[in-house]
Amino acid sequence: MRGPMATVTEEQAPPQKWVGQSVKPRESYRLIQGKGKFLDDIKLPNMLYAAILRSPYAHAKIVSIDTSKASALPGVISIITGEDVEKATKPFMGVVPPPGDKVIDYCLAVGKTRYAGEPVAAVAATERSIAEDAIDLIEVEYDPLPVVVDVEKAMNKDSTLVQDAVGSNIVWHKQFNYGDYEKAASHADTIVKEKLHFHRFGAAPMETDNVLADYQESTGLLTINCNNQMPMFCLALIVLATGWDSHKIRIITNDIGGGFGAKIISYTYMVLISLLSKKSGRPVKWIMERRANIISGTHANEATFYVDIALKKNGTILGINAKTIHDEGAYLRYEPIGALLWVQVSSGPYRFKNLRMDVNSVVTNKGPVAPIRGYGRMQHLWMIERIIEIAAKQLKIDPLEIRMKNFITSEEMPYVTPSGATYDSGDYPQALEKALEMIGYPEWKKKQSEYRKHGKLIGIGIGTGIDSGTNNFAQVKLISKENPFSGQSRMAFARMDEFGRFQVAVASNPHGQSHETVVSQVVADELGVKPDDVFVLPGMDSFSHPFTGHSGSYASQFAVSGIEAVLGASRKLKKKIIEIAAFKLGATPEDIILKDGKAIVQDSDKSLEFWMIANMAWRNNLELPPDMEPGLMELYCWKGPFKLPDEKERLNPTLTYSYQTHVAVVEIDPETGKLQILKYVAVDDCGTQLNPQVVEGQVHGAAMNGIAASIFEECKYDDSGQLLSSTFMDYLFPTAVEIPHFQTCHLTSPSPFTTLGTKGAGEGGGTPLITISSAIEDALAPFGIKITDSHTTPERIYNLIKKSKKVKGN
Amino acid sequence: MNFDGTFDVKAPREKVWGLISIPDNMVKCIPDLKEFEILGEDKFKASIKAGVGFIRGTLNFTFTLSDKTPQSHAKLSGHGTGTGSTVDLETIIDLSELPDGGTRMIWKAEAKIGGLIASVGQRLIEGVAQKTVTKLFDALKEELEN
Amino acid sequence: MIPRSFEYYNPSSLEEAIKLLDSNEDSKVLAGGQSLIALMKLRLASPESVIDLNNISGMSYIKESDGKLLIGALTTHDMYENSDLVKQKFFVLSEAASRVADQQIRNKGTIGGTICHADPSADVPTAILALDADIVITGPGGDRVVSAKDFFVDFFTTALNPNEIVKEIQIPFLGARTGSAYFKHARREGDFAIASVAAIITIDEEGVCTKASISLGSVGPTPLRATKVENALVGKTLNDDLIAESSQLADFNISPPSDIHGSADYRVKMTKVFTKRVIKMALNRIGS
Amino acid sequence: MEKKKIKLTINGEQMEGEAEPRTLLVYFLRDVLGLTGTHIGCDTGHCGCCTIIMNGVSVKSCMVFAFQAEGTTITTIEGLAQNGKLHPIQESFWENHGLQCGYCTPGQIMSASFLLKRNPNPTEDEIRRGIEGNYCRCTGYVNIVKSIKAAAEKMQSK
Repeated sequence: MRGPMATVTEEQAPPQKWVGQSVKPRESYRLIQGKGKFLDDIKLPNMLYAAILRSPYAHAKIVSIDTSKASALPGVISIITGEDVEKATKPFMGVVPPPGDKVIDYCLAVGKTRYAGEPVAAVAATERSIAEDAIDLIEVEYDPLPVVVDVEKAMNKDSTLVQDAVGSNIVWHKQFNYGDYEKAASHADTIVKEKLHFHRFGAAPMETDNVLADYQESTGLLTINCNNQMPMFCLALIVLATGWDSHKIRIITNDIGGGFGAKIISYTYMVLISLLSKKSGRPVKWIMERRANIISGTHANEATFYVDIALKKNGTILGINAKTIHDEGAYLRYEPIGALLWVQVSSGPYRFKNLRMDVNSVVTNKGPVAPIRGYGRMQHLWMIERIIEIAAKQLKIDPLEIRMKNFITSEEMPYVTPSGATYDSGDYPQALEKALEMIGYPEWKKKQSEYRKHGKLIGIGIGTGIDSGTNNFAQVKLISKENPFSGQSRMAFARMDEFGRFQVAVASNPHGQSHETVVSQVVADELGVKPDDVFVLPGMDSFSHPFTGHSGSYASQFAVSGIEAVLGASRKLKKKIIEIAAFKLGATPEDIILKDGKAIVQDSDKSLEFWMIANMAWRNNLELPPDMEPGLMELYCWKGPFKLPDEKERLNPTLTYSYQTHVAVVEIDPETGKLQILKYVAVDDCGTQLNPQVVEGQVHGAAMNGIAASIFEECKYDDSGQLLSSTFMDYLFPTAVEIPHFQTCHLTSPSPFTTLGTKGAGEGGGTPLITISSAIEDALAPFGIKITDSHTTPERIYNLIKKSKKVKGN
Repeated sequence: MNFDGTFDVKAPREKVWGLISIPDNMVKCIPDLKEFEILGEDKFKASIKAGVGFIRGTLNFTFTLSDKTPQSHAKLSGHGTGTGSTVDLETIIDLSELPDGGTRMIWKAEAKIGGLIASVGQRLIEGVAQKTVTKLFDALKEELEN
Repeated sequence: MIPRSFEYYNPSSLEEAIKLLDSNEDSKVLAGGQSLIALMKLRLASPESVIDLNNISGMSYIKESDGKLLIGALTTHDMYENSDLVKQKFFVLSEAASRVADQQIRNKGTIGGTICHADPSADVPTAILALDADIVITGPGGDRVVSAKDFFVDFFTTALNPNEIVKEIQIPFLGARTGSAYFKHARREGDFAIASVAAIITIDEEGVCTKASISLGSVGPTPLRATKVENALVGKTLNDDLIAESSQLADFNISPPSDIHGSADYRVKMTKVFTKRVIKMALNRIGS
Repeated sequence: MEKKKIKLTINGEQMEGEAEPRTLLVYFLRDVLGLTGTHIGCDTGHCGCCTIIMNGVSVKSCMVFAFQAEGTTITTIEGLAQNGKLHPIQESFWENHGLQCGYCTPGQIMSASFLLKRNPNPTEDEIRRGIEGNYCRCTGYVNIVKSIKAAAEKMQSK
């Protein structure tokens, strides 16, 4: 262990009073009593319930849809099909340049269905059960088309086309060259090549995507209650597709039962249910059933990598050259951003300078993907860590040594990666040392070799993931310069009410991150009050919460963008409070501090209670400074300090770079292939922690998500495009029995780029997938087995062992 | 899913052909048949309550007989929907005479299943399909030999 | 997800229940409902009428009577899993029950329900078969008794006629020096088995195996007895080699299904592995 | 199918409402009686968000028909806090951050209450087994287990 970090931690310990404390989340108080307000808890007068008919075919022409029997069912109010949708809306916009811009994406299948589970028709009825009965009565005649589920087959010239208008299933291709890989390779002692596959899995938040749309013809007001996690960004997509009056759309979110990125693409359902409400003239509520949630594509990006790594004999990495093929499923939605997001973590935690990425974004007859926790980065980081370990074995170098040799060190921070990402701070070697110390690495290594003598397979796996957060939307300019978004922003207001109490709002659509609590801690410190004196508006209402086109919870950033916005508003408010107090108390603003609900003139007995200041501002304004605008409500919009890509296509795609280092010890039963996690350690560093307990919770969650994906959860399709894991019977969501205890430790490398030294966190960079793959490979080392897929089942491990030639130690 | 088999019946080819090539006769042998409707000489609708035990869903099939070579070859295609699922079936049947005057039927079937049944019924489909095929041929035998 | 409409009856006597079954086409008995209701919600099962037995008193009990353990059909998994009598004398049954899904399901699901559902991958039917249980069935003509090996006929199909109801499960007491065990190989604790084995081993004073009952789950349309393995053990002094060798015979007559959690081939191999392990577990429990 | 009146005792209170034979208990509680604290997270009886205590045992209310609840005694999450005071399990979940989005939480707490009634001093393994029927996507279960352990201690010291 090296000292500096520890001392850094001391020095940088935040001076404030409430920030840094594990204040009990105020949100929890309502949730533990079942008094949260989730979408399905809302009931409106005259409300209808919707159900959606989904395609049983992965690829088929829709010859005809007969809704007559369904319409005749008592209680059925309205039904819409692709024909209605085609008349009422345009396809949703995408971010790809031609010809990929010809991808057709509506809220219901128009003309043909492109994946099994695609919405084909929707019904609104007086009861849920009747809506479901009506679905059974809709008769659709399909003309099945050839199905393509294998992404590499989809790239063949003669492949069936998922998106005919594009003329190819490759909707986006681009080669990125950072540094000079060719040159690097020519200086290499070894080049290791491998094909790797990162599998498809879902997010499966406990609450599915739900919508309650209420259109009032009389006012033209469309209220969309939803649980989308970035609805104000999606509003643009909705308005562009429908042409509806943006100024008459009100979007509301309340408590949200988890999102993990999956709830970003629910805008297609927001349009669909709004259409039903417009057609029936009544509020319509739609609750997505779990099976639909699993099949209709809230999946993480599936990727295939052909990767070469160039190294020196001593393990120094010179460069990486990778062809990546992203299986986007049938529609792009947020894609191909996921195929690009590696630019945030292009060289991972390592120092190499030469990187060539040949990126292919390909459509298949599978459910669409979404920006799931770890989006785009986890695939890339897993690929880098895998190829490095595989290369290390080939070079007979210890996996620890090769990492230590290539890690970027804290002295090199801020560090600029080949693609221009500016890693703000961190100490990867220290995190790894810490994790190894916690797990008891030498002891396990000893046990491992003893156990192997008796055919017992123990593996110790290591992974470092970078949790880049607070994205710069300009990264989409790397896909197309025409894309009309860039930068990052957040807006908040802070208000002192007539009685000296505070209200704060920021449109963040939280879903488990305790934003209300954390904001109250930050504001309390700024204004010299207790968190309880600060009411943070729950949920989000676009008619009361200030928002920008970037608002929402995504890309690990609330601790940065949300907090910067709140700080900005509070500080403006503080300034005005002090000005009023100074005027009233005949002091200079510089002498005034805010403490315990008072404005106090330092070194004097003069002070003014907040309620008196508030009263002047709101009710007694003739006593205000003559030229001062009455009221105490300040709005602030934070703008991310970002740039557009430079001429070499380099840019800093996110503002902060948290990271996690995990170490796992696993045991594999050689007779069955069953894996058991014996010990799991997670070290994380997201700079200054606003609320350590909340951060730790995020670390736990990210750890579980990754473990779940690596050994339990897989979206497995058959050749005809049927998803074979479509309910919790087969989509193996792990329980408390499967998931081990996590031992965690937090390091603090404050970000130099944020006011409080905070960094975004929570996604975890897919670190557990890296760690478990590494652990399995280590356990199976006696058989000389390489792990080239991010998902393993007992049977696959069993088969790997059986197929392996070498049978040492067993 | 692909199935095939050979089965011999103690009945002359004319009789066998007469059964399998005429919808009116053929439908009698379809297991779990609820109702049927002849749409033409080579086309018929059949509503089948398919499944096992109490796990059953009604599938509405349209069957078409084609490639008919009297007394020797025929193709039966069926397309069924229901229970949020689809079944596409294609069966090829070849008849030949046996020395004992009986008939040998060599058949090949391909079934494609989609939707709910495909995605939640995995563990069962194959078994159920096998059973249905067996039932079908038992019924044919019954019809032909008595 | 909501089931299709159906008529609901909750008779207060078995006689009444049987009349209702007789007079209603396409009716289904509701015991714990933990499999039936899920299937009805998915609309993979849509009976026209549901006959709920839970209003009939006296169908939930665990008692001992002339050398037999008697369990009422509506006894929940949780009840017999935790019954001291079952734990002491029929550990394999308690162990199988403990592996059924999760606590809430075990609190509602019943022994009668699971055997009538006859899912070949379910835990309890496999144990019931190894225990040579008798199933007491009642119908219009009164009671009849069917042995477990004749009760499980096919996938989700039993020897029950449409107008019959399972009333009781009878299990003969096991001899002295008997050990029993159940184990399920599954991706998650509560999942349906990739392979599952129940074993009951009896030895004499000399340690010679006098009786071996071994049944296998998820290996075909019904749980199956591994008779070849049983025969290879009986009359022999059991040691690791003999057990390992005999377990190789577990693949006799089995035809497991394939799914994403395990191919047929893998299930066959796992059946052998766990036959070996479970026999050892049972053996080690003798006397304890 | 015509509706029938169902009478039962929920959280110590006599309640009644109308349901069809096919109405699942969870919809009856939520839509008819307005007890929306009990949630729905899946269609197949796996996730446990809808866990309640029915006649003394924990059950998944999405796997029971409302008609079967006639005359039963039920406790839902709304019934745990007594005259404004949180139940020790609720307190522990709050203090130990045993929840994030809170959607699965009512089910977790109801399962915990059944577990602790039966086993007042469970080991970590027993706790994990006890909530096996309750999925959580946010917490990785670590703080849920911690919360239940803390609750057990609280309840015993009382």
